[in-house]
Amino acid sequence: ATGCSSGGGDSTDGGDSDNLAITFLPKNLGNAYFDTSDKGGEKAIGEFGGTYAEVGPSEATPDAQVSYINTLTQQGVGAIVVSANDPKAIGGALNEARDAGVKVVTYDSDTDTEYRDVFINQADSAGIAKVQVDLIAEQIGDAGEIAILSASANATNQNAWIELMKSDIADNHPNITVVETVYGDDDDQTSFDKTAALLQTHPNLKGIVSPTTVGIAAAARYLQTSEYKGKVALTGLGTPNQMRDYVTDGTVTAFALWNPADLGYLAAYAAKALIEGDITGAESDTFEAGDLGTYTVGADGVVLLGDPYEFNKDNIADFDF
Amino acid sequence: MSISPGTAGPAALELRGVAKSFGAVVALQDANLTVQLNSIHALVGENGAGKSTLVKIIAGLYQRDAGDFLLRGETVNFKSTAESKASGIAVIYQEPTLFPDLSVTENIFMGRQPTNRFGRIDRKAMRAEVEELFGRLAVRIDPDRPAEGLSIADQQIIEIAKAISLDARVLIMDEPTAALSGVEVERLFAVARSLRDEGRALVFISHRFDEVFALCDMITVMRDGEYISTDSIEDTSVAEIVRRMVGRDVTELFPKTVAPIGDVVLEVSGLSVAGLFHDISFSVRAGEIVGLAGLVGAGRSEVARAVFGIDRYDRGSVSISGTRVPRRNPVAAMNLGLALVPEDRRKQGLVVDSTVARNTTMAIQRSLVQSGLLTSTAENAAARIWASRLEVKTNALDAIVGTLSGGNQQKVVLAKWLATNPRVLIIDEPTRGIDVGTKAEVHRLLSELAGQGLAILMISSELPEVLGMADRVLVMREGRITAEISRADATSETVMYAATHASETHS
Amino acid sequence: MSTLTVKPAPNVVLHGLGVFLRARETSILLALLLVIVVTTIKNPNFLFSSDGFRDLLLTPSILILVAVGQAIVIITRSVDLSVGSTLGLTAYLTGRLFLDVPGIPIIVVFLAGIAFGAVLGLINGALVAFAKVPALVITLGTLYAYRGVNVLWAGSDRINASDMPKNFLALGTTEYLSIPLLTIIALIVLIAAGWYMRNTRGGREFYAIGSEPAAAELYGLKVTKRILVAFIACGALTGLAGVLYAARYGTINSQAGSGLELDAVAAAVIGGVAIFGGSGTVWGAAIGAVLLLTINRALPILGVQDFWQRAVVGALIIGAIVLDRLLALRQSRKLLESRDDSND
Amino acid sequence: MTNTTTVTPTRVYRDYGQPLWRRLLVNRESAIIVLLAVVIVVAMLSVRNFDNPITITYLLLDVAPILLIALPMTLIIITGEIDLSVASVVGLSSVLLGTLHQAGLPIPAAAFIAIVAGALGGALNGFLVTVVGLPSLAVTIGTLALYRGLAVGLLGTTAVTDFNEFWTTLAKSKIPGTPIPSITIPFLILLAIFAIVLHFTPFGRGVFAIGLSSEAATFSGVNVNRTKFILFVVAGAVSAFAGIYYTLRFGSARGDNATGLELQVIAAVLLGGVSIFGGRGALHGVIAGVLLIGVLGSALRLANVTSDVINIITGVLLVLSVVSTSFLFWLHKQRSQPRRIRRVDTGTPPA
Ligand SMILES: Nc1ncnc2c1ncn2[C@@H]1O[C@H](COP(=O)(O)OP(=O)(O)OP(=O)(O)O)[C@@H](O)[C@H]1O
Ligand SMILES: Nc1ncnc2c1ncn2[C@@H]1O[C@H](COP(=O)(O)OP(=O)(O)OP(=O)(O)O)[C@@H](O)[C@H]1O
Ligand SMILES: [Mg+2]
Ligand SMILES: [Mg+2]
Repeated sequence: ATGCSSGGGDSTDGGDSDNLAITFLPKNLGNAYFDTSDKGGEKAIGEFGGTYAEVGPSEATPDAQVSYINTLTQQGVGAIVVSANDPKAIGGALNEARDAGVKVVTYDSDTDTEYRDVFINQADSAGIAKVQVDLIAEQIGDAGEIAILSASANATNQNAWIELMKSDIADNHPNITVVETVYGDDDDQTSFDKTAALLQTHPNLKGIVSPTTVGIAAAARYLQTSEYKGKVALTGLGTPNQMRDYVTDGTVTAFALWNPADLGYLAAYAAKALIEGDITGAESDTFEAGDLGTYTVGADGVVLLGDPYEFNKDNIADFDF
Repeated sequence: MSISPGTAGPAALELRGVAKSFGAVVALQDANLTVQLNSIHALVGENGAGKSTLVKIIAGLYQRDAGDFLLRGETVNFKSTAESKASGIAVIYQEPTLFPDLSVTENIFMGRQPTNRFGRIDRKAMRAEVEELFGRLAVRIDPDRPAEGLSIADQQIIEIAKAISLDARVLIMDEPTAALSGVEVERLFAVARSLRDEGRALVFISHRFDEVFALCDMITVMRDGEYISTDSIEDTSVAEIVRRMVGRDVTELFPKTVAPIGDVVLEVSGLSVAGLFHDISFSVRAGEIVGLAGLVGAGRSEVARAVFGIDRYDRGSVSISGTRVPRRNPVAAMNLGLALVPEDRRKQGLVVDSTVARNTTMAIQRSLVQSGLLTSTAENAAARIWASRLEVKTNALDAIVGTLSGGNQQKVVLAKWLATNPRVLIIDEPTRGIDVGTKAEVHRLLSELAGQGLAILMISSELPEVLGMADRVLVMREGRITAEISRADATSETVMYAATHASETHS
Repeated sequence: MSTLTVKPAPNVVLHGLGVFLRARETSILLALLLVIVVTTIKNPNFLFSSDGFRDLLLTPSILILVAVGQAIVIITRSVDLSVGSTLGLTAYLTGRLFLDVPGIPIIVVFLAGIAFGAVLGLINGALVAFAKVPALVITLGTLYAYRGVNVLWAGSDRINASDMPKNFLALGTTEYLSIPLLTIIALIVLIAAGWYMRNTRGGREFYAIGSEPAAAELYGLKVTKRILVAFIACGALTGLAGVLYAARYGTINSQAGSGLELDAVAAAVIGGVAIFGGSGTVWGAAIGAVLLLTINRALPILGVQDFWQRAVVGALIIGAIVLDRLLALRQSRKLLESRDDSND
Repeated sequence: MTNTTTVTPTRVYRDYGQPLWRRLLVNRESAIIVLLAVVIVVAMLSVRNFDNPITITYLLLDVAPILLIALPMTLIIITGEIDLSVASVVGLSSVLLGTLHQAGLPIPAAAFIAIVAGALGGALNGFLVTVVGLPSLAVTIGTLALYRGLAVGLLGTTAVTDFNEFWTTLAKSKIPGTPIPSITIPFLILLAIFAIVLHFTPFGRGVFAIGLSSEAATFSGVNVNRTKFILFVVAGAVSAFAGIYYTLRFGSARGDNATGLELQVIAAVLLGGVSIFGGRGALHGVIAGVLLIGVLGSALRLANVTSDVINIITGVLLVLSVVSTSFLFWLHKQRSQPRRIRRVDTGTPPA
């Protein structure tokens, strides 16, 4: 670790102490997943005595995020922790922020590497894709038609996972075919209606994978009261609180997720480390992340949180987020 | 309740000293009207005398600024038409006011449809009542058709049926016969008389004195918003009434000067539009004033609109000094020297919410552009010339035209078109709603313009105006030109005959 | 029947025309049937699976309620652009009631939602009727304001299915005789509104006001009151839709129902309600709503990528109003020409 | 005092009924400009970082599309029509720019095609409104869905983001030595054109006349349909230009770009004193209206007020701006015309 006053963040109002004002900018507000992750961030910032804030648009579009990034630049915050709605579109605004001395941490959904200092990866894409493919393969007996219910068509992380899932299936599960990918826009109603459409369009559908928390919950709600309950398998990425009912009543057997609170927590500590100059985002920099221990920055400034966790009937009662 | 008209006792309706202004326009100054039960009371006066305004005050549509309004001896202050209706007053307005999307039957019963126990409209009962009503009035209109597309005359008939079906104690009819033919008028009169004999009070407004004298018991004359006189119909004469209405000798109003008549300028031939008018052909020469007479709804304004290019036409042609005027292109018509002063001044002639300067220069804007820009300075300069030439009464050129008096508004319209230096002027109802003094001024102006070689086509529903001004009179009825009468032969009788009876000679 | 004076000739023509006009709703219905038939041929599950049949009825139910309200407002020559925000607020209110008043009876929640919607409608109506300003501007303003209040109230909170009682959520999917409850509610409302608009004085006055406001004033119709009633009805129906939205979707955030205003106006317009008032029926609006959402579901099955759905909807709206206009032009030309016939 | 024994032979016509200062100051436009100034001063004094020059940069970058589209929208609303499809045209032009660029076209060529497409979109609106004779409200609700659907349909799942650095930088660049973004230059040029056309040409006079009375305008030789058609085409083209700016500024061509922008534009135009009934309005008021909403948004965001309070304020301002006009009119009427009915004792009419 290097000295703590060498950081570039001598903002107008920071004086000589480091500016630990850290603002979370999720894809959109009113999203349970980000509510949880940002609470994790708040907890971390509370621990090290910074200033926590959360701002964000009501709809998950990159142009709306740009306005917020601009405002944060004007305010001269210490760091922005952002989940990108587009890998490129918000890049310019982020670079302007960095030019003004603001540190940029991406979490959950990354931008291109040149626009941020570090990316906190919830789980590496291959791992996320693999756990979902394994779950669905197990639930449908490794054969049959499946469909994917994703978030918005431009979501960086979802698209990456879907590509990896498809190649994993092609390589390792020859009897499974992905018949369609639909987009619920991380909107409950749209996801719900899209699930209904999927089931009708593909009468032989055996399973649905929804790599987004909004999508899987909406799909489960549809399945729960439909004739397909128990016949069409559903898995993907969800939060235990949203999925608890469906797992208990058998609509869903198992799903996966990392702990979003930990993700936010780690992102906040990474931001602190950047502000204080402990890390610059270069490979093999290391920093302390409170309860989570020590983390090392990997290639391209990526910090990996860990492997995703599998939730099922037996363990879901142990979680509350 | 006494049976003979004009007996003492509270009048059915009494207005005293009523005044009403619209901004700067004084519509009523000191209006009086006393109508007894059991009588038909005529209300006459020139255009703009304030008759319709008085009617609207009685109907509760306008609130009076001053004066007393008594119904059966008690003061009333209607805030809405619903209140007057509830007090037993039915009104036929001068302009038909129907709901175009609804059926004829619904129009007649709107707001008071017969209903059954559950509040459901009893369509059968409604239908039966309409048939009974139409039978009584001998109306031949499909009760189920929408009101949209009905002719003015049919609309008026529906208004009459509506008012009669109200079973009101007081029935007010504002020019109900203006669009009707002789048979329909007779039928209306029969119904009116029977209503009177049932003990009701009726007010009848009309510009046709034969009708007034045939139908009414009493007659009240108004002039310029003021009460002039009330007489029993037997005690007076047409000549006397006209003298009171106008306030001076009638012939003075039309200082017609004979101008030398030149070549044909406007030539219209075979103009037709399905449903509106057919095979209209006529010509107007330089220096000539051609009058176009006929009943309201004869289609005269439609012809003018088609000639000027506002509306399309199916067949025929229009040319000015031999050059064809393209269809549906008012700008081309203007460029060829055609000008149209339309009949509805407030809707068509003027942008009433705009200024005097803008309105005056509206048709000549293009010529006011200097180095690409049109400035208020240029507009004001041009407007000033024309305002003073026509002696428009306004204090500033940025006054909103809608605030001027009717006569001055008409002068602004005239100014707008004279500014284009036209060769043909079509002027539709040149003096409608204009006060007596201005009227004479407009007539003098028209004569003067004709004297300078302008060809003028004057559409007018006022017979004296046509007779006084025109060198030649064309008469239209039901969309056809039924007569062409020279100045020498033109009398009220010849023109009215052509306007009302020509269809018999046709078929 | 010696008093029968109606001329037979134009009557036949006009009667035929009348039937043709009434077919305005019929033609939309035919279009709907066509969509269903074609899609079902392509994929029988669209209609013949129990979910398929259920969704056919269930999906449009909420929009039907809003479209009926919107149709009433449009018929009176106004428009309510705030319905999406109103629905969002009432849906959120529904969730909050369950959260904040444990054990609250479901019927009370329904009444509260309807009443709240009615109040929001009243605000619109009062501004339009008393200030005599165009509904378009007012409801554009309240679209923003109501949504803002919703976001201020909800923040980034989200109401989840688990926050609401099971038996309430069940209302969103329950069926009687394989007809979903939501559809039954929508149908009852539709029948009631359709009956009212056609058969009562009040209903006809809506048409009269929309057809010619100046004439309505001359008639002494209570224009102000009617406009208020139209907006309150629209608000109340949207409020009911908001409660049902909560039951059906289970998750409510501050953005629930955004963009619904255009769908509702589109449904009415497709269903033959003239945008400047005076004509059209709530039936048409309801069929328009069903057509709109059924096409949305049918397109993917017909092999059209769902990205193109909105384009199809747009084309549909334009097609509907152009057709309407052509029919109206034809009618007025016929009426004009019939005058020539009767004159000669 | 009065020794002016006036024997004016002819009437004197003043150009204006009221002195210059009154005409300049007592109107809606001035009210909104004053309000804007007040908001700016208050924000300067009470919001931290608001006085930073970068505020102007971001503010203008943010409101540029609204400013641009507000120009033709003002003219359209003054004629009494409305165009709800502008934001969808923004989205469509964004997608066209993206796909064409991806297909190898240089940005200027792609932008040209996008603008032509926008003009064509406007032409369809204009055709349906003027030739077919449909109400613009219904037409543009339809094309709002249609153009957005085409945009989303064309690009599908993807966003085009690989634009040449030069163009994306240009879109965000500032006029050297100032905090003013370069986009202001084309905007000012367009503003000048629109202001001259609206306020200093026969065409502009026609626009106002149509809004006040389209019938009277027709009778005075204004080509109502042609005027409206031109305005819709221009609105399409300018919206497409705004779409190109939008795309390059955010470096991302997406089908859902600028969703809902139409309502913001209309709200700003109406706030700026343009009457929804048509016939009334001026561009300086509209510019002030756009900036007012922009400044409020910027200041509130800086003060960490949730963005959605801005919605409430926009909505309430909009309602107030129209209701206040009616209210003032009503007040004026109440004062100038006492309700009570004066009794006039004229002799009863002779019987
Ligand atoms: N709503 C109004 N606003 C302004 N001025 C009006 C209004 N209504 C009537 N006037 C004016 O009041 C005067 C009287 O009009 P009114 O319609 O009562 O005349 P009238 O006697 O019925 O004439 P006519 O025989 O032509 O029907 C006219 O100068 C007219 O222009
Ligand atoms: N609003 C309308 N709806 C239906 N028909 C109309 C309407 N206005 C006019 N008409 C019809 O058009 C024809 C011509 O009417 P118009 O009033 O222009 O005739 P006019 O001879 O100019 O009468 P006026 O003396 O009123 O100027 C008539 O048959 C009339 O019934
Ligand atoms: Mg009159
Ligand atoms: Mg006429």
